Amino acid sequence: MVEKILYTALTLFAITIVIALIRIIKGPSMPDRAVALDMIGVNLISMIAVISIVLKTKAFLEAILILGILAFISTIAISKYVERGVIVERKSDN
Amino acid sequence: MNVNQTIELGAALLILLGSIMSVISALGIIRLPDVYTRSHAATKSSTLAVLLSLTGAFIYFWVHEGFISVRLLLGIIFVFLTAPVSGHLITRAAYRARVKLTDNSSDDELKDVLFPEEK
Amino acid sequence: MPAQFLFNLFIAFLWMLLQDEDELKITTFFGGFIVGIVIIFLMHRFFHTQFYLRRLYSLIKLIFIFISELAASSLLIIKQILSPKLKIKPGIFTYKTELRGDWEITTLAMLLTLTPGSVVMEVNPDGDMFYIHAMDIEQSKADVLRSITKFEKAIMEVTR
Amino acid sequence: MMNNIIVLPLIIPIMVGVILVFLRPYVKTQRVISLVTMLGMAGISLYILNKIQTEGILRLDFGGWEPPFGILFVADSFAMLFVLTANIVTAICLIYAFSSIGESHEKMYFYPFVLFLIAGVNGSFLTGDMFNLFVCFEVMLLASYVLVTLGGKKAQLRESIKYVVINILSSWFFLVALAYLYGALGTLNMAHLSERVAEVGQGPLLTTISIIFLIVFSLKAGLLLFFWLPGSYSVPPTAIAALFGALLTKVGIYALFRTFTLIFYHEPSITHTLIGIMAGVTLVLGCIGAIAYKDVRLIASYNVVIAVGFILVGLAVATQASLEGSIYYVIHDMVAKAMLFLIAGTMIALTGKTKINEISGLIRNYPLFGWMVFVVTCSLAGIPPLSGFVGKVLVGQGAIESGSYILLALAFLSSIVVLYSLLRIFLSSIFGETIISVEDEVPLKKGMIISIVLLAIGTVSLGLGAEFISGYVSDAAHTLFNPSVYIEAVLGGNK
Amino acid sequence: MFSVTFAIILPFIIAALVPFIHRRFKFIHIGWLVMLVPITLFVMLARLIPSVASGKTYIQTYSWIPTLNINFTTYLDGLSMILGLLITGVGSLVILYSIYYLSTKESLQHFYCYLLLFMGAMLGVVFSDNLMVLYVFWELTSVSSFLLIAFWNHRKASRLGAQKAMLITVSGGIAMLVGFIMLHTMTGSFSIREIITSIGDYTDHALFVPAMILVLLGAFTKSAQFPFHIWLPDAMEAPTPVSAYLHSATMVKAGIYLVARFTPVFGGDQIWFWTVSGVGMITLFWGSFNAVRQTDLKALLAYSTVSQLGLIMSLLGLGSIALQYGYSADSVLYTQATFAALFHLINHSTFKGALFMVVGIVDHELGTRDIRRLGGLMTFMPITFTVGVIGSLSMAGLPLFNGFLSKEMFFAATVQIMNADVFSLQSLGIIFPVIAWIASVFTFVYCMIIIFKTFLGPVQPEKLDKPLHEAPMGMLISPIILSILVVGIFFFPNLLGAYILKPAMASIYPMFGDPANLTPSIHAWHGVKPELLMTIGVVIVGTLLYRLLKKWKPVYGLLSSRYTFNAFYNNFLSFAASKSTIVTNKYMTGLLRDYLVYIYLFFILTVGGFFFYSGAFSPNFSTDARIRVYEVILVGVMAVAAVAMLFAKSRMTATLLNGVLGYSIAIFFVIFRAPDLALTQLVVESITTVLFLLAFSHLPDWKRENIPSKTKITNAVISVGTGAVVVLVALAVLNYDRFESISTFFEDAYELAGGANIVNAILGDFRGFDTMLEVVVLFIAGLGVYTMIKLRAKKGDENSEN
Amino acid sequence: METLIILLIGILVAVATYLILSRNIIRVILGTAVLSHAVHLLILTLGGLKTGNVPLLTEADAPYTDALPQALILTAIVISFAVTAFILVLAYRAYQDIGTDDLDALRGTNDE
Amino acid sequence: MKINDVILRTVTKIVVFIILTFGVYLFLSGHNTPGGGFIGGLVLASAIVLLYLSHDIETVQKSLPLDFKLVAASGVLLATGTGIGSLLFGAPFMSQTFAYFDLPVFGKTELTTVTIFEAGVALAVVGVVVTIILSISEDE
Ligand code: NA
Ligand code: NA
Repeated sequence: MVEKILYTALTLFAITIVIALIRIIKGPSMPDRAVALDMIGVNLISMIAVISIVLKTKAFLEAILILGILAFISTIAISKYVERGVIVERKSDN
Repeated sequence: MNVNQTIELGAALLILLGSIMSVISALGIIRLPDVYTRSHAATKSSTLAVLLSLTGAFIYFWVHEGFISVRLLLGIIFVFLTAPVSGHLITRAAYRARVKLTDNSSDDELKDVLFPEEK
Repeated sequence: MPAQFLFNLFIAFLWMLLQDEDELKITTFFGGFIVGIVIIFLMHRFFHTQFYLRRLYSLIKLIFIFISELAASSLLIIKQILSPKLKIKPGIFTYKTELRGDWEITTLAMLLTLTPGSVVMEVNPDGDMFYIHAMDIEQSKADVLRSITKFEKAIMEVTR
Repeated sequence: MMNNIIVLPLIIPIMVGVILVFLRPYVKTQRVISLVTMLGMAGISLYILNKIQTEGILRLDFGGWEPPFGILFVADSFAMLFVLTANIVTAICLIYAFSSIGESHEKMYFYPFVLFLIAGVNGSFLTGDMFNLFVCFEVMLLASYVLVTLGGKKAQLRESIKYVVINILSSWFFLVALAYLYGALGTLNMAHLSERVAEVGQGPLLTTISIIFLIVFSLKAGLLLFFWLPGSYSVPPTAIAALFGALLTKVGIYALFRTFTLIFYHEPSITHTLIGIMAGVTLVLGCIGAIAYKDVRLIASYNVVIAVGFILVGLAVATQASLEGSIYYVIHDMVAKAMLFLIAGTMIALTGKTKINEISGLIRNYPLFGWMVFVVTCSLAGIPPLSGFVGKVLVGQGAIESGSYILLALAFLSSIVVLYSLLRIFLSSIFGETIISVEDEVPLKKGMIISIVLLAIGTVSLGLGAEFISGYVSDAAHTLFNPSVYIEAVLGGNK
Repeated sequence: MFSVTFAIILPFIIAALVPFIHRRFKFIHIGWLVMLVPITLFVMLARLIPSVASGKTYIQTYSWIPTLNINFTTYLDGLSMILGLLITGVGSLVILYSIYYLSTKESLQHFYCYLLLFMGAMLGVVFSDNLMVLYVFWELTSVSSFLLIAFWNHRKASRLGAQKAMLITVSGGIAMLVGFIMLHTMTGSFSIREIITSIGDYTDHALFVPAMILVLLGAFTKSAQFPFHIWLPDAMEAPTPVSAYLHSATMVKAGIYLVARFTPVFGGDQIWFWTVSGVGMITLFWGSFNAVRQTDLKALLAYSTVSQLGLIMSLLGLGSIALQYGYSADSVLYTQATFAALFHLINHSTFKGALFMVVGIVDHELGTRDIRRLGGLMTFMPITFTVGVIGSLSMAGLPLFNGFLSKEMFFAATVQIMNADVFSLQSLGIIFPVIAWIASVFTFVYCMIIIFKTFLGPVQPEKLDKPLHEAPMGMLISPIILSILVVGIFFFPNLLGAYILKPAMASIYPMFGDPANLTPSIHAWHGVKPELLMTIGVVIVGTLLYRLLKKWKPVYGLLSSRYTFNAFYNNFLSFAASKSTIVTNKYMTGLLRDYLVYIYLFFILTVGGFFFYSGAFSPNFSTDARIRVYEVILVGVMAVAAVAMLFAKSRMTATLLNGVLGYSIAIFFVIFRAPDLALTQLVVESITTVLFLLAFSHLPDWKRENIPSKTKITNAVISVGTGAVVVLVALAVLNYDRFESISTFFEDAYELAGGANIVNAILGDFRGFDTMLEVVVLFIAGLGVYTMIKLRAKKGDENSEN
Repeated sequence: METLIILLIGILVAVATYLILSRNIIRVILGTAVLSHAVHLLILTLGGLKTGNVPLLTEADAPYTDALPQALILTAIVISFAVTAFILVLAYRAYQDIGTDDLDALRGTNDE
Repeated sequence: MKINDVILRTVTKIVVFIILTFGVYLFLSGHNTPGGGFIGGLVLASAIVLLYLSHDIETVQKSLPLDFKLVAASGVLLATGTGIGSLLFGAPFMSQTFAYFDLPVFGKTELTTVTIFEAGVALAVVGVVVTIILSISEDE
């Protein structure tokens, strides 16, 4: 029962990713894609949590945190690139 | 069904709810008209979805293995800490990169400040 | 530097939690403290602001306010997304806050952004004017403004 | 087994290279240290080589983990001959660099990169683990990427993009082959691989996998797949080009020999025939290329290609004599190719021109240099008693023994083309009326000519003194020809 | 005690010292010192003549590369004695001559250095018993000849001549080397003596004939046999002493020597017989025929040398037939040809050496060797004239001169061969006397040309740059000595026969017993025999043809210069140069895509091709692990993301899609129970994305690629093909379940390495070495990026070296 | 599962190959990135998928999934990261100096 | 209107410390749980990357006045040095040892040379990643 629910949840998360992927492909703007990518990252976090339960392991809990960190960093980078064309600035540029 | 099993089921349902939230927010980023509204859906609903699924997992591990996962807690905190910043930065970038608001937007008080020349 | 000291404790605490041990051990805490010393030593130039333990309580209160706001307005968004026809009128409006200082402004902006229906798009260079994008400006602007006031008050309880 | 000394050819250059990073502003110190390091390594290599003659193949299990579980270095005569020659040649190229590379390069970690390069090269020769070979390749490749681009001239940037992309692709094929190999055989240790292949027979699948390895190493060796070579060897500064010309293809050649004598030697009618065809075509295309251009560096580059074809004839034929011949030839070629590239670079440095028809009569301005060109011409053409001769005889002998007459013909005809292509340089640029008046004469720097003369001495003494290395070479060929020797040395101790 | 080894080494030692001596003693002509070398050696060799004549041989061995059977073994016997005496004797005379010929303004140290080098090499060739050592010296003679021809290398003709000589002789040498290796493969020995004793067992060996042909190629190229003779006329760019020494008396005789030396090995074989005698005959004819048309005296002599070498070669071929029969009274008759060959070898060196020196004198004193500008020199240069006439008449084969004797023996041998009953000689044998006679007619004609066009007829001082005068005495000594020999040998031929030729015959027919039986007594008059009639015929017809030269000379015009071998050589080189550029440029396009296409195609063809051909593919999906819906969806996500990359309109989209791929892989790493991988993949992917964005700040966005649809289709086919091959092989590997992986060992990581994370234990301990190197890789990349950005080429040093 | 993953690998390889054959340097670099994704999956798949537990001894009991391929992939990931960083910089440096990101314009001179 | 990054910078201040702590944790605990020198190093590096993203080069450099090339070099030296270290004890190159100690404060603790090795790895990774990003960013 629990397992069935979990697999259903995984499938739903996967479907979310598919939809987000469609947005990435369609765009139309770069921020649209960035939003969708961020969304994929967040969904992957959920998936890892669920898979951890399914596999009965704690080995992937680090990955959850890491993914959170990295989705954040990627989003910042992409936003800055979209906004300024440069992602690491010099003081003079500021 | 003992208590633990019930709680586990509850955790699983929490996760299921999270996944449903997640699909809904995905629908949002398909249906909503512009990047700004989509980012609402993405940053909020999916944050909530993550919150639900991580909490579900946290409960599951706690009940099933008697294990309090700080990493999961930290994960939740982290998502909360960063998701709004991401949303803020993306929409700001979009606006500054001149991504149009949807046509049926009513007010735009930012336009005058950022792009006064486009009046 | 009390703030640094606090932060150091924070890291040590974090460290202890990360170990995922069955019981809380002072030794682990101490180990984390040493790790914290190293990190803070490396990063100390970053640390300009101060931090006070006694505001923890207000902080928790703030979190609760926030969560209830979040839950309430999430439903709203879901309703909007799932409604067969999208009937929303998005828009950008401004809000001038009374909060001052990086931490206060940031906290408010984050809370605003996290609650559905609003995203803080810009903060003016002076740091007192928010440009907020609302999902449906007619329906949610009032909600947003109500939330903002609540949040501002709660934040000030923590910081001042 | 504990022979820590055999890790030194890899670890010393790495550590010294890193230390030199700290000594960035002190160019003179960097020079001294890097040269001393290379000389020391040559000494160590010689010591190891001699030790092998008395104690047999040496092996070092890193971390003490016995094969096939850990990584290990295996030093047999075959590997050590490569190592020894590579280190000596590198030392000499360094001397050339001292007076040619320029301080801007020296301050941009030139010496560390060279040391990393040689570390990767040495590691590739010594490792007994297939995946570690990949890693050593990458050490060498990364260093070579940097060295090709070092200086950032347009041509360098242009050619290095091609060089890097092609090598990325070949590294990818390497990983694919490793994935298949591990999937099929479940191990990475070369000796263990050999044992397992022998156990079940080299069926069609394993042969297929071996062909992927063949492609990978051929790309590195410039066997048939040499398109990347002429471009990337003709753009970097001379000392680097010489190192490349002397060393880089040899690593691929080494890997080909190792793989197809130790592991995949059961289906020669497929693999070795393919190698033979590739070697033949390489010889032909190399020959055509060597006479196609007037740019000295291109001529030199295609000569590299020809040599690769020649050496691989020895593997295709795979008799003990031919293997021995290939080893002699490789040693010779490292020395002579380094010399050729140094000479080509020196010609360009002296005249500012790259084409042989624009250069003339250098012997009148630089007689010693001119004669060095003649020596390298004769040496590469295999004219005795210079070093190319012995290898040629033995490869020929092997080809005759196995009845590979087409390869025999191509291999020996290629010598004539080599002679012709280099004689063109000599007659057109060295002989003839001088184009440089005494006032315009650019002084030939001491370091340049010294290193060229040292290599000339090398090629002469390798030929005249062939007997001094013959013991090592025949031991090396013996190990190649009898894989059990290697396997016994690696796996024998713990069964 | 004389040491042959010493004889070989001495010239090399002195050659190495010459530059230093020259620097110290600028005031004397260094030739005087150098001359001591051949004189010393000649004297030393001469002292051994009696003992060698009595059948003694001298062997010495020093090891060089004993592991490979390559030892420095010197061997002095009758055959090598002849050549040794020629090398040192003519060498002495040539050096003496050169002292007057070359002024001290020339770079004498080079000249004498090369000359000594050559002398040592040549002695090495003839005294070596070991084939490899012989080969070493053989190539050294080519090298020193190259240097001597290119002595005046500022002249283009010198350089081209040198190149031609080097290419042809070295090529032949390489062929010969292969032949030697084949002999070694057959007999297991590099020693000529040993091979001779054991070759009988291998005459049916598959390598016997190839080895023979290859050795002959070496001999023919060196001895300028048709069609390889073309280098010799161009070699006349060398200073005349060199021509006299290398290109008539010694080096070109090395091929002859080789054939003689190998007669006991290959002789008696039909192919050997026909090849050697046939090529010799053609060369004889072709050389003489072409000599007639030459207007440059040196060129004329060059062709004449070609022709005479052909003569000797063909004689050796004829003589080899004796070995087919084995020793008998009849077969001894055939050995006469060989005897004649050796005899003519010596004679030719004397008269041709003299003639070259004469021509050199003319050239040196008058500044030209063009017979159209010369004439009537007899009165001004009486001594030169005398020597010239003696040489020419001897070459023409007229009595009173040694050429007559050997020429007669040559005719006799060609007639004799018709009696042989093997090798189809009953029917074909007739061609030998016919060609011999025709060639001799032409020989007679060009000898007359030398005499009449140079020394007789009208003087043409207006065509000369220098006044007419006799040469200095010093220059004349050498030719005079040679012409004395020409005459002397005619009168005392049997002295030569007994002391010099007899032991040489023993070398060539070692199994024929007492060489005295093979040594005929030489007589100028032996009755009216066919050979005498032939000689008379030559003189009559030759005189006639000389008289009518103007009438029939246009015949040469009929030979289109396009079809000469010279033209073939030149066309071949220019064809090679131009076509090779076209061919190479065709595939070396400089386009990365092309190179990658080659690689992919090679992969698809070899790996895919063999995979199918060998039937290695056997799909079996039964062992697959269970699959979940969400996994299928994720696979779909990755596939779609990947394909979408192809159609991405902007690089950012593509980069983000790559990010999707990277994150999805991480989730697969999770599904496949690889936590460390998942972590690493996530971080690396994100940092990579950051790097892409950083780099994008410096790069333009990509434009729509304007690629022809044909290219697109090719790319698509290659892509699908590569993917397919990877998939098919992977599926086969998946089903290949023969071995347990070694990795169960690592499951004891906690006991062995104190780590519970097996992957980490592998990375940090079991395979820590990989990790260490991987860090180095990373470090190099980081440092490399830094240098690439900070170190930039300054303007203007794009082409030159730093 | 393995078969499906291998098919996916095939698609990745095909896409990567197509990208690598492009004229634009960034497409080529992205192609190499996809290539490395593909081969990492390949190593893992052929090393045996899902045949055991997570290779952490603190976690569960044997059998563990094969840890060696994981270690190898880790090494490969880091190396491909290093190479990607290098070639990215190389690409933009070439663009800065030569002024093109079109590989067809990087032919070089074969003027003979 | 000038961009005001106050939100980003403020959050980064917290986040960076979390990441750094997590990075050190991953690095140290890698021997028994997922993590290790590489991942730890990469995570530490990403913390610094985050700093660069949210601040400007000069500010970060002022706070972290290190030559990251030399940091990387030290890392490589440390990693290779542990290998060399085993030579001094007569063990094969790259031999790692581990032992359990009862330390006064930490209790029963496993100390292993792998940790030193991995520290080298982590340092190198941090150094290299930052060097690369800085070099590109500083390029005009
Ligand atoms: Na398998
Ligand atoms: Na990657």
